[in-house]
Amino acid sequence: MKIHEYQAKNLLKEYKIPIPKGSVARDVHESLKIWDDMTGIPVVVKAQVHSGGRGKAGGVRVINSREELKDYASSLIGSIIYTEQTGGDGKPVDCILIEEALDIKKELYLGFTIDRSHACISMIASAEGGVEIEKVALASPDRVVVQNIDPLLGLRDFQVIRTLLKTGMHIKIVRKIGAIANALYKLFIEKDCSLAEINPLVITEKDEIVALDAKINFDDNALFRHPDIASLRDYNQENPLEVEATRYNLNYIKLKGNVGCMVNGAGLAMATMDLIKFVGAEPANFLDVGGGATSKMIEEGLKILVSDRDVKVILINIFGGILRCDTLATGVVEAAQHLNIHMPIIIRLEGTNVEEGRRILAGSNLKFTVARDMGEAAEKVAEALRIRG
Amino acid sequence: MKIHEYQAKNLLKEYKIPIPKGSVARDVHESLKIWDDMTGIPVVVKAQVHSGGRGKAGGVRVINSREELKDYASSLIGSIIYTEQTGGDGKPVDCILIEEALDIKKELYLGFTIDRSHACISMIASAEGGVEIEKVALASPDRVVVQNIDPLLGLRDFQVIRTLLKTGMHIKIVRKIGAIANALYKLFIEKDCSLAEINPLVITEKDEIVALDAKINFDDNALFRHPDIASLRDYNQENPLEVEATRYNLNYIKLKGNVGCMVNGAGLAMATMDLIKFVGAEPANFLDVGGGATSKMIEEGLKILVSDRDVKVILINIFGGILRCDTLATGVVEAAQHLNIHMPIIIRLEGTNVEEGRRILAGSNLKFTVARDMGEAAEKVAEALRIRG
Amino acid sequence: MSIIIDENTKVLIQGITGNEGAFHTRQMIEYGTRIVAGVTPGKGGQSLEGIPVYNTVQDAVQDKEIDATAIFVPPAFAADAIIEAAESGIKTIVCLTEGIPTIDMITVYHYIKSKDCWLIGPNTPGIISPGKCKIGVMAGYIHRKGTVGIISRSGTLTYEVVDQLTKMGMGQSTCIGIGGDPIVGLRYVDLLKMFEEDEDTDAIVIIGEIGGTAEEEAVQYYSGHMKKPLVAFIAGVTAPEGRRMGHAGAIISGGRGDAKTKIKVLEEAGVTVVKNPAQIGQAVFHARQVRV
Amino acid sequence: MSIIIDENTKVLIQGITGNEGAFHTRQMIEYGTRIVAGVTPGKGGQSLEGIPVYNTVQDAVQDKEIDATAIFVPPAFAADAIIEAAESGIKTIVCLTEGIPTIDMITVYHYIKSKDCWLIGPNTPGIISPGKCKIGVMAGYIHRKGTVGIISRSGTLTYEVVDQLTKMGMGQSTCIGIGGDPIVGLRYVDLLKMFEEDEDTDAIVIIGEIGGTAEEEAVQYYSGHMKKPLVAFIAGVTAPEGRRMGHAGAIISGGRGDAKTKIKVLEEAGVTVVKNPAQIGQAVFHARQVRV
Repeated sequence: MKIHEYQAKNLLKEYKIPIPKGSVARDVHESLKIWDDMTGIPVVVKAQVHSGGRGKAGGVRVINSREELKDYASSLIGSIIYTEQTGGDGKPVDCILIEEALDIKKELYLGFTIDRSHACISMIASAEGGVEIEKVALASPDRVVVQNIDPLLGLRDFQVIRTLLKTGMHIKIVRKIGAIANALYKLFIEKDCSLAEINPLVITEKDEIVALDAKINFDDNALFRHPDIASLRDYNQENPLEVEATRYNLNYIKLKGNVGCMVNGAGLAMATMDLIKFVGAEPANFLDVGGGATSKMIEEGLKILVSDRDVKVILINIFGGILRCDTLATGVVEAAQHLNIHMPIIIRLEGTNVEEGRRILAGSNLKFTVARDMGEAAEKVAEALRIRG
Repeated sequence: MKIHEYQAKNLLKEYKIPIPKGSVARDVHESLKIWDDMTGIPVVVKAQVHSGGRGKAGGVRVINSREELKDYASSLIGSIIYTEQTGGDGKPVDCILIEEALDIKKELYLGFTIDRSHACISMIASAEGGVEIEKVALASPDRVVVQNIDPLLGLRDFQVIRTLLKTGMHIKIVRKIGAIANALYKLFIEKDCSLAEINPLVITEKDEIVALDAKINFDDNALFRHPDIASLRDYNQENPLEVEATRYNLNYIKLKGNVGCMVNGAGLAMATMDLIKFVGAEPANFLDVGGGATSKMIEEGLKILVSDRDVKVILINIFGGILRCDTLATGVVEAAQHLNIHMPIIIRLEGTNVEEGRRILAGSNLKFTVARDMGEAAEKVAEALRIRG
Repeated sequence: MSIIIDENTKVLIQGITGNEGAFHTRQMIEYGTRIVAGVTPGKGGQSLEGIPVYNTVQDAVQDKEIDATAIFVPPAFAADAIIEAAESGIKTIVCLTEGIPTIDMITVYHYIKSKDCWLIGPNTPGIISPGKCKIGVMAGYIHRKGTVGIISRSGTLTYEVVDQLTKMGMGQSTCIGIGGDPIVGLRYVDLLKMFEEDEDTDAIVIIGEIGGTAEEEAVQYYSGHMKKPLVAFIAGVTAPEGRRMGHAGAIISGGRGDAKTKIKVLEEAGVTVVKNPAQIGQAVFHARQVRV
Repeated sequence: MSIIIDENTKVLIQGITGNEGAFHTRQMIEYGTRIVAGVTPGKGGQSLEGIPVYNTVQDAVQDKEIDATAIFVPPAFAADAIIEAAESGIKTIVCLTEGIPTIDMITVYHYIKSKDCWLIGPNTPGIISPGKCKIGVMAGYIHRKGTVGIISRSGTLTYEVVDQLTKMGMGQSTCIGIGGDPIVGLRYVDLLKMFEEDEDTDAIVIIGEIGGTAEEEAVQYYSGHMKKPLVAFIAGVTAPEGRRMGHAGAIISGGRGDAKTKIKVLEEAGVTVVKNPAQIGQAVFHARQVRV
């Protein structure tokens, strides 16, 4: 789960990591009130969206006057930001963060993430802050220092000091940042993060260390024990169809193609998408109805596929194990009747009670194309697209 | 370090472990105010002293009326309690704990301690609460269940459940106590305890679980990182000479014999005490001046030995390593001049600069008996005692 | 022969009285798995399908000889269940539970490493040695006894592959799901070693997917250590970056773990990588032909 | 021969620029110990007595061959220093620091166990193989090269015993202080094994004290595994219960760890236990005579 920059900074503050003075505004009025309370000029205004690359997209600006703030806030709040990451869909700007501007001497990077291969948390530090750490790692790997953390030991002071010294920081700075690293690690553990990075962590002209920007992601599997974190979720930053899908425990991700697909199992769902691509079409989504899908879930899944205006053809690929083929067939037939679907539906069924399932589909008086295997299903999808052209 | 019951209970409360309603009073007036604020009768009054066995010694009483409380509080506060553990010195009662009385259905034991042999913390539980757990362990070892805790894993729920089930508790009670066990373990770790026990942990007639009495000791080596805990130390409960010794970084423990001894090194100090006993006398104290003792420390050490009215003879046993014998000799000579000591002092010196040290002692015009080795020193102690008879 | 489990494997079910646990216990018994005990704290003394239920794993192992355990407990308690099994000396631990927090699994992973046991999963459909033993939730009937070993990060995609193989007359020695989470117990490398040494396995299929570097690590072992033919499929060529594709572990992040890189690394090492998921069976058939 | 350290041991000093560290570094050099490097974070690049100082242990081991380290850092940082040394692959770690919190040492103990190294201490005077190498704070000159091995929980009491031995003409192969804390690295048992195998050791002295069950564990090994004569002294017969006698580990608690029990257990196993600390030398002399 992602959260906004301002939410991440509130968490940092809770863990005593210094952040710039500032507040969040949801309209122009609030923006001006914040301006009036700020003591210094200029201020920095940052659009709060779940995407990097806001700066290039016009979502960050240094503001020198009340008037300028009024203009910028009114144009920004309520707008849609299109960054490299968001692509054509963009992200809505519901609020902005207004902060004191700092005199920056140096920008550093400090982050924690999961190292899957070593099955541990690792600390990452670099004296090259302010840019994507992956790009630094690619361009000059020796400028990114990584320390894996033994879960028995936790993060040890000597590791923090060693790591930071290796980035070339001075020992005085290292000791100051050490406390921040420990706090960020504590936050990572206590809140079940999957990523917690401060980028840039800046050294000001006054030699203060401040977290200028922060990105914190959370382990979805651990949200059950963090209601405080779960409540930070901003559904406005997510695709509405995806939000709708979660209501029915459907695992749905919107993509750009025109073949809607519904599959049971994440691996088979990805393989089905890959197959669609293999025969020259583009998947419109990832949709895993899971192993225990009910008729209701199948119906809601189909409804979501149909709601997607890009979808021209639907492919249902089910390998019945626990989810029996007859249950699936019943669900599909009922849904199709309710929804009055006008596009071709190709269904491939295999596994438990497959004969019964096929019989239900055949006896439904609805036009389904039934495929015998994945290969045939893919061909029929391609064919249907050619016909609809 | 030890703390009072009421302080331990405050810590339990901080960790959300249920304790009886109650307050501490330092005089009769406060006691009566607490009575007036209490809603139920009777109440239980408990003398706050650093010793077990208060009940037998008259330090715990159930009180049914305001008048009764007034009498008991005025007799108890300011008195000295003599228990099996305190022996003849007793402990002063500076305050009393006044608590609601509970309807007790069952008394259990729950504690955490360090298992030195396995180098871990261990949880100890028993359905036989209210008596010393060591006595239960001796009488019926199978009624005391121990769970060692792997520091990588911490205390796991399944271990708590398993341990408590093994004591014969019902699963419903087990789940309730599980939360208390986790909280107590957290307290143990976070506050660097050496012992944290709730005894008895009671089940009331209403099936509530309450910590009726608690004993928490702390690792002296970790107090530097717990100023809040260090501030709980009650010097009034300690021997005044011992308190005085700590001011000079001297490691002093008052005992019952008449041979005062001053030694460098804890092991040699114990061996010197044992030697005194071996020749038929009794050590009056343990005093380790450490490896880096200064002349000042030596002087203060001697001062403490002389202040002990039981001491008839003094034995100084120094094996010079880092602490050079000439430093020691200078310190002893200066101290003896200042203090005007009238009892025999037997000095045994060995190690670095021993010849110089002996020369200083010999040239001092003070009457020291110098021994060549530990054996001779012990004999001379015995002889001096015979003479003083 | 088969790896890890066979007809003699005696199995415990942790969480036997829950819905999932009870359902799959019945399914496994039906398949012929020798289930000897179950555990649910507080339900010790009961029984299910004639199988005795104990309060703790320790109680169960004191009473019964147990080789393997299947864990069907909710995510919040599953890490504990794995540790309890490992601490009690059970050799093979299969954790079916999906949704265990990653930080819990870090601790579990390191603890397991210090013990004489192995963990399959979590978030796995389980393991099956067809005709001998099934510890998991897969539909048993699609499998046939045979000589192809399968290692997969996926559930239904594995059924798909098994189905393709079975229909082409190629049975399986053992099919094992290593789990779809970021941190799992046994990895490709461990299982490749076992299959390489297993007399009754003559070809191995890896069903990988995006996320992490498990497939890349597998290749490092493959090159130079293995003689048996290896066929691989990597799901997620069309998956976008930064999105969790169903499995907690199926995510491309920071430019790492994408399918194209994995396919490239595998192919460079000489592994047959199938692009069309409908043709995995054929690819295995071909790989075995070449070898024979 | 000697155990653990000899004339070839190359030694690092952690905390070399502190008062204690610098003083004892000079003392050790004077004794002939081969000190090759020091560590103090932030002082890398400096030198002390011609010995290069590094920022981290990792830096030091990359630059120099190092067999052992002596830790002279304050209690709050000492656990970290031990872990840093172990992580960097140093085989022999001697921690002189007194006052490390017990809970820190629990973690250290378990970490050390998983590494190929051993820890002496903490709260130890160190280890000396007379005439060859001294890593510690003991006065070197009282020792003589010889064939008696000493294992002790105490500092000055060990000097006392060494002095008695030396004056009676009995030199020492290696004298090692295992440390006075509740949790220490190498224990009597580990060292008894080494001494039993050491060709140049013909008798062993254990200097124990109240607290814990280390001496009792030593006996379990002694019975049946050892042929060399063993003499023991247990300090603290007159120590009261519940009081910490100087050393953090020297405390009788809950009726456990008293000297009388230890002496009883040792004597029952056939170990010569000396009651009079002034006569330990004589007892060793006698024990060796009997054997010869």
